[in-house]
Amino acid sequence: MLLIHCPYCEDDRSELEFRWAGEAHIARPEAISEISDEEFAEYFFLRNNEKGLTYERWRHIHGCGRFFNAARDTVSDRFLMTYKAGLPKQPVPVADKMAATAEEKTVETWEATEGDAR
Amino acid sequence: MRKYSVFAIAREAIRAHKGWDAQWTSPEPRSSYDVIIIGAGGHGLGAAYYLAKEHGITNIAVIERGWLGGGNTGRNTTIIRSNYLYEESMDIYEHSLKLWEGLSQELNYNVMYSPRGVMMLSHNTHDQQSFKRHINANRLYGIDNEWLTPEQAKAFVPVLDISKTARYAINGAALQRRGGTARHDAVAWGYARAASDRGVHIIQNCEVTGIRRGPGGEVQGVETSKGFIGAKKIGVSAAGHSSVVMEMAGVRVPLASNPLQALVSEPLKPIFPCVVMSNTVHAYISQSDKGELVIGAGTDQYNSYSQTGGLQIITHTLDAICELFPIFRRVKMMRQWGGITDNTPDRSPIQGVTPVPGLYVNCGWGTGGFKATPGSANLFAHLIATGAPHRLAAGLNLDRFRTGRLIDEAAAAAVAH
Amino acid sequence: MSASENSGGFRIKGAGRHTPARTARFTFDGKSYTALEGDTVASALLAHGVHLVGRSFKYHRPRGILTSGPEEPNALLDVSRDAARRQPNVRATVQEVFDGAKIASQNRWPSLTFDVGGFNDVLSPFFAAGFYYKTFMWPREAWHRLYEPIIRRAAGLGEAPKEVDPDHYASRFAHCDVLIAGAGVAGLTAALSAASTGANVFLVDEQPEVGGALHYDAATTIDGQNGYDWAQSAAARLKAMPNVTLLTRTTVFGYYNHGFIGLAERVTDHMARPGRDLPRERLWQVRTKKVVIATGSIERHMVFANNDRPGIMLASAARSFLNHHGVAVGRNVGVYTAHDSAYEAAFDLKRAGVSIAAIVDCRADPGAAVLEEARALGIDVLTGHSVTDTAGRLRIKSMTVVRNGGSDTRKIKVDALLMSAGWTPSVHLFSQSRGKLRFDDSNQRFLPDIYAQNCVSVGGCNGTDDIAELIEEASAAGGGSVSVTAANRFEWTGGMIGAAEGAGPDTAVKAFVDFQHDVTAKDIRLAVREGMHSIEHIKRFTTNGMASDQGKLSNMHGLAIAAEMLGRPIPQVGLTTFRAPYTPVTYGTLVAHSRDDLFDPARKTPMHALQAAAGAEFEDVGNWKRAWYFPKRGEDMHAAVNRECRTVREIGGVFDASTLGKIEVVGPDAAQFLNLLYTNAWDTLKPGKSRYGIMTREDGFIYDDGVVGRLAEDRFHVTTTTGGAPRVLHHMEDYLQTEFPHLKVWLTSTTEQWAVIAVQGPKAREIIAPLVEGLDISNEAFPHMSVSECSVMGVPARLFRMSFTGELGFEVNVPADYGPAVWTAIRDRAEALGACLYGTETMHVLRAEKGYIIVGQDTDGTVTPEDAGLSWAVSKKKTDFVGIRGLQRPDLVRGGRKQLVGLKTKDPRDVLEEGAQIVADPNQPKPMTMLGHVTSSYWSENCGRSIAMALVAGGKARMGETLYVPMADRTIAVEVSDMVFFDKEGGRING
Amino acid sequence: MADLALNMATRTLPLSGVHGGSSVARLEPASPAARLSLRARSEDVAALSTALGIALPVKPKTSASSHGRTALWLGPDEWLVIDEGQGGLLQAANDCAAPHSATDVSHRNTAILVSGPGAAMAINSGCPLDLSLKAFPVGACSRTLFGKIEVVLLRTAEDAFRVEVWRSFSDYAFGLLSEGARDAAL
Repeated sequence: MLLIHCPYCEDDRSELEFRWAGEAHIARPEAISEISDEEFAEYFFLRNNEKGLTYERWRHIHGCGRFFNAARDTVSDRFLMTYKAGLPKQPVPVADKMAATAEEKTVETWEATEGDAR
Repeated sequence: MRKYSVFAIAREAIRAHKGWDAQWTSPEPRSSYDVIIIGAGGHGLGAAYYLAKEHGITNIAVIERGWLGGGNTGRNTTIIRSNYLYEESMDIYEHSLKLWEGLSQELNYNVMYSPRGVMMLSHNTHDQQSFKRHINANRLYGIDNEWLTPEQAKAFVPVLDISKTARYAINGAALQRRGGTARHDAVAWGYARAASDRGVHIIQNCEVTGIRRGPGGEVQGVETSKGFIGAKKIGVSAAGHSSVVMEMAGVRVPLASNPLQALVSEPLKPIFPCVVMSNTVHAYISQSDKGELVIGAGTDQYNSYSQTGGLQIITHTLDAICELFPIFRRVKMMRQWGGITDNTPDRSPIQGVTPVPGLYVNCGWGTGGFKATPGSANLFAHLIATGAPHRLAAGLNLDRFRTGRLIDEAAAAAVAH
Repeated sequence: MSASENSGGFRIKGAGRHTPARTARFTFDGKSYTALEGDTVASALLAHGVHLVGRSFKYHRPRGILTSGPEEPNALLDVSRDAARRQPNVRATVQEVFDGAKIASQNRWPSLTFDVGGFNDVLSPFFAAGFYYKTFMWPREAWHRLYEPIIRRAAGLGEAPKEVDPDHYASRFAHCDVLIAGAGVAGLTAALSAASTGANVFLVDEQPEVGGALHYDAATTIDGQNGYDWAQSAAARLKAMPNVTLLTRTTVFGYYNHGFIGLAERVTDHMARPGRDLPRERLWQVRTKKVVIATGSIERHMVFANNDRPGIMLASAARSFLNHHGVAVGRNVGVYTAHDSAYEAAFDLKRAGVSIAAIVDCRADPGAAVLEEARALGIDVLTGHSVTDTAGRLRIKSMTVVRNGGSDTRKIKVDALLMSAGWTPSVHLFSQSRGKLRFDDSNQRFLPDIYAQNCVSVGGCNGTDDIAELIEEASAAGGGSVSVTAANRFEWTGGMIGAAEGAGPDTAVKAFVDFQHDVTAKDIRLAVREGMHSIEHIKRFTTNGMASDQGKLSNMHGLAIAAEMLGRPIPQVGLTTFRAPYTPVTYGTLVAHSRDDLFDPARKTPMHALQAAAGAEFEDVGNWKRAWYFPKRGEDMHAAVNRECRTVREIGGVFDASTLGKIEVVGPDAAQFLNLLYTNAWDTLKPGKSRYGIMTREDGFIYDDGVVGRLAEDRFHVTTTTGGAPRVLHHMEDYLQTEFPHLKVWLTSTTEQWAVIAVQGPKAREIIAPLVEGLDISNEAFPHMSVSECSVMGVPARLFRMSFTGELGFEVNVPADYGPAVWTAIRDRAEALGACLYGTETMHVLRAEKGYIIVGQDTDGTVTPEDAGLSWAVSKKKTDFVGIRGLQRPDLVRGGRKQLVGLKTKDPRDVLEEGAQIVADPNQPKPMTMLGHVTSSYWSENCGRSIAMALVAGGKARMGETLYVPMADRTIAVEVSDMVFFDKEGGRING
Repeated sequence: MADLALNMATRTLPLSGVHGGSSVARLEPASPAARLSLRARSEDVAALSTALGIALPVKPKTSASSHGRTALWLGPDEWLVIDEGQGGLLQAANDCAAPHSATDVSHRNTAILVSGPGAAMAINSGCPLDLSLKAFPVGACSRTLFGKIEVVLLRTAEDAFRVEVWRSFSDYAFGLLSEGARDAAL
């Protein structure tokens, strides 16, 4: 069960209060009725599904009700940051990114070989 | 390949089992192959086997990041059924079920396919309408699936609580008698042994790090932790990591990778005769040959490659199991684990050609991959060998997300498992 | 006879920590025994000389008690308090005896001493690892029909409970700064240290008392006291601190993401007569900032031939039985070891008056200090020797000893054999936290290396053996400081992993690695020979480590044997992942309160009780209970629904529509927002009017529908389907917050603010008119699709003129607490006029007679408004709404899509099955080409025939066409029609 | 038209007549109250505060009380205002010219009062919030989860909470609180 920092409540809360809401920073096309079928499929269906750093949306649905953005490592499930909706994609601090990558390597090796120890 | 039989066992029994061969070999990779399959799960190994057996292509490598059968093949709850709604789904799952029925003999490896029946519980009018829609479609398609009254369901599964006072009382059930379970590891091992016997190279502990493409965009081979390996054709069958591998070829696929958890109880004497699923309360359960109650839990809500999930997913599943089977409250959970499922927007798989010449993809099986193993492998082999999808898998193409011709089993029935 | 003699002939006077006078009676396999309070079932049985307690999984070999803790693989028993409170697979080494306990052995028939299944042992040459993959394949059906049932009956351990568990379970969420797993020396020290900083501390231990290894280790002194006594006084100090929660009999079963810890507390299983309010077990879900893992280490057995006979056990277990429980595990005890620690067991027993037959040490050079002490105590030590075999069917009688490299064997008589191959650090929780291990080559063990969460391992589980170092480490881990001084009597050395001499490599002996699953050293070698080179393959092929002890004893041995076979260093072969739970956890505990009424909330409308009193049958719709139909005496469902349907059309009916979702959309941009979320145009809707709206998702498929009333320029009353309410609100909030945040509009769920009473039928106006104030509800002043605020029975109300039946209709919304009173008044008026109450079934029939769709029944997430015949509700003028682009995709505009149409059976008495499939040619071979399916089908009393709606490929172009519905027993011919079966002109609605 | 006085609708409260709890956590249904779901942007908070006679809190997890009215911060643009005294709540909001949404939810919600030394522990039987006084002091409030339902929690005293719940969930809430209260007493 994750622990998520809600940028509106300014508090760490249990995942139970939240609902995941998909990849972040995918804007609905302005003139949506004019885009091509390919563009629509891209907008509606295609997601990065990153292994590693991902930007995603959550809603504090059983809390303040707000949607917000998060940067999370999908290998360790560690949150690097959360920030309010409407803000542009926030760069992850370099130190955190390094830490995340190190952690990713660690954990991935561990899981990849199901426990091959060093 | 030395044939497995009771006589072989008897012979080995008297000489301390020293005469068994390795079930598969672990060769060093050649510099190139006709076909490389990425991912040595049941689907990938099976595709290699059928390529060799049915299409005469034996210069094949199956490349695996970890150990063969260690992904979702070895982590699922082993349910087999084919009573899906849409033709596209019925085609592939029924093709698969037919292959399951003869797989042990085909591979000379007991995969323990056990048609003990898969029962889906109906709790309300909506369930009933949906199940009857399935049952009727299945019947006209030649697939067994029948409606049971609560009493008939109880006769089939004596531990079922059919009292009217239950929070979600049961108003009937759909039963596919040919559905059941199989031994998951044995499927991977059986295909690996049979493929290896036909000359297929299974290369474990070898991570693919890139897909090399030629001037015309066509595939040329894969970069791996063991160096570059050339290939004329590449089939991607890397459940859990399909997005990552496809990205190496610059192809985006509409997938979300989510943790899916499962658990087993301590071993018990036989108490549970078949597979029971309930979509209304979100649970499915069967009992393994060892006696463990095998329970599939839900999917965590977020994308993750961590193969772990939250405890709340487990507790919610057990709530439902104990609601359906209150006598199990004193049973104990012995082990829980997680896998990564690749889910498409319409919860149906993708198997087909890609924009990259020579690159074929088989992914997005979500929670349904195990039951599809032989069928998917068989049709994937056809796709790779001929360059065009088999009739039975034609609808599973990538283009459906552009046209909107989805195969939305989930929307149609909320039957996701 | 004194109490202590009563409690077993193997009690040692003066030994142990139990009070001789406090006894408890229990039965084992029907025979009655006396135990002391504080005994485990294991210690109580051993006190009476009972070693044989179970049969193994595969070969049904007689098995005894191997350990004294939760790692026990053999001694799994069936423990019951009464018929319903029966628990299979209980570890005898963990379960405390309580007065009246009924205990039975498992996996044997007809009896423990004579078990028919034991024949498997004779056949064992055939049952090598993985044998079942190689046979049982012929004939094809035989696996399922013949072989599998036999295997299943032989496998399994305990019998599942047969009755519903009458006990209850509790759960608590908690938060702390530091959670310490394990209350041995390290855990207690860490807790004292952490508590001194004022931090909130959870200290958790699975045993009934704190102390950990001090239970058996009687030789360590701490702060000048006996170690165990020090532990108890430390615990007392901690308990007295307000910032410390000390939980015993509590297992840290899982270490999950982000400092989330699962604990299972056993509350009553040790009590003879637990109070009724006590939960049997309690689930704790703790979120902690930091974890200190102080879980110690687990002793390993020696792997040699026939190492599984009853009477053979871990050396530390024998010490525990002696020093804590006061029980000698035999009268003439042998020791086989590769580690100094086992010597101390011999010393303790010898001093207690038990004869030590010999210490057999496979090492040439054991620690000098223990050798010295052994000599002083007059114990025979055979260094450089091995035990190669044992004898004794139901209990060990002798061990066969040989000098390493020699061939002369000798038999030494023993009635118990203690063994130790050294200690395995308990890294389970560390591993569950996703930390990474390293292999400590010099000590042949895996230790914590890279941490993935904020936790620290201390003591035995961190490979810290020296007690002074351990205390320093634990104190630092606690974050504060504490002064504890301690001393061991002996420094331990030694240890081995893998098979000892006498376990092979090329013999046929059974040297058990995994006791419960009967995995032997040769099974592991066979797996490697068969090409299983990954430890995960070996594990799965042999099932080593997959039994209910999850490999706590077997994993390291199995790994070492495989590594030796492969000729690769252990770290390259790997270690299987440790998964939660650490020990098995009862489902009931994980479920806790979520059972019966608390399994899932049953939502009831304000008028539920009144409808129940009126005899309503209810149906589940999502979480709601809705009145389904109102049978009068002697009526079945069919008759009741026919009567209700007729009455509504002839006179009137009253229906509880409260469950429909309601959302108040308020703000200057409200209409603009609804324009974007619904396919319809809303700016043209005038205040005081309402309109049927369709919501699509971006993909263009129907997502929800409902009537939307405009109360004011800036205020809309939106209704949704019953099941759709939460997701529609979430969907709206998503667009509002993410895509259209510039709009000034707010959404509030008002589903439960209003009780909604639908009054339908020719006399609807007459029924409600006397109750309505401040509003002219005549047809002229308040025509169809009007909405207004008014007063009903003196309370503020919202009145809708609307109809889901095709009749004159109103929906009366009153604040929910007034619902029952208004319902009662309306019902009384209705019944006086000859109208009736009706339920959801009648509602369904009446709407189908008019061809009104139900989203989720006639649509299924793949249906567009056009498909459903609702293209009139899709604005052609709007340049944007959610779904506008999705609707234009090639497959959504192609011809031949499935469209909603009416179906009339040729025989009007035939009622189609909902879900039945439709074909053009019923005589085609299977697989048939199906054109669509029946979505709704009813007997219509008002039409005097059956009616149905169906999604049919190209349906609108097929009007009048004959199609077929092939059922299992016959084929039904149907005619495609439009969907309006009753009052085609639609005049009644304006009555 | 019938006699209005005779015909005046009476209220039927959810949870009417129930009581329970344990020696350490008493449970009782709260009296009926007027409730407003109030939504507004930050620039309009001052005007609404004036109109309602209560300073709408702008800090997360806090509440404000004045003259029988309590305003609970539920989100950055959302308050639950409970009036147990003077009445006229909805009118006061409607009279305010600043853009906002005021929706009467008096009957949507009901409340259970939990009090006693075990009150927090009783609630923690199903609520994942940290209810220590440090993390959740007197006056703190939040929407959160309780078992399988959503609730709004308000700490009214060191050992007392108000649990606001939608009416159809009130039986469930009371049932789970009863179990939590029983366990908290052990």
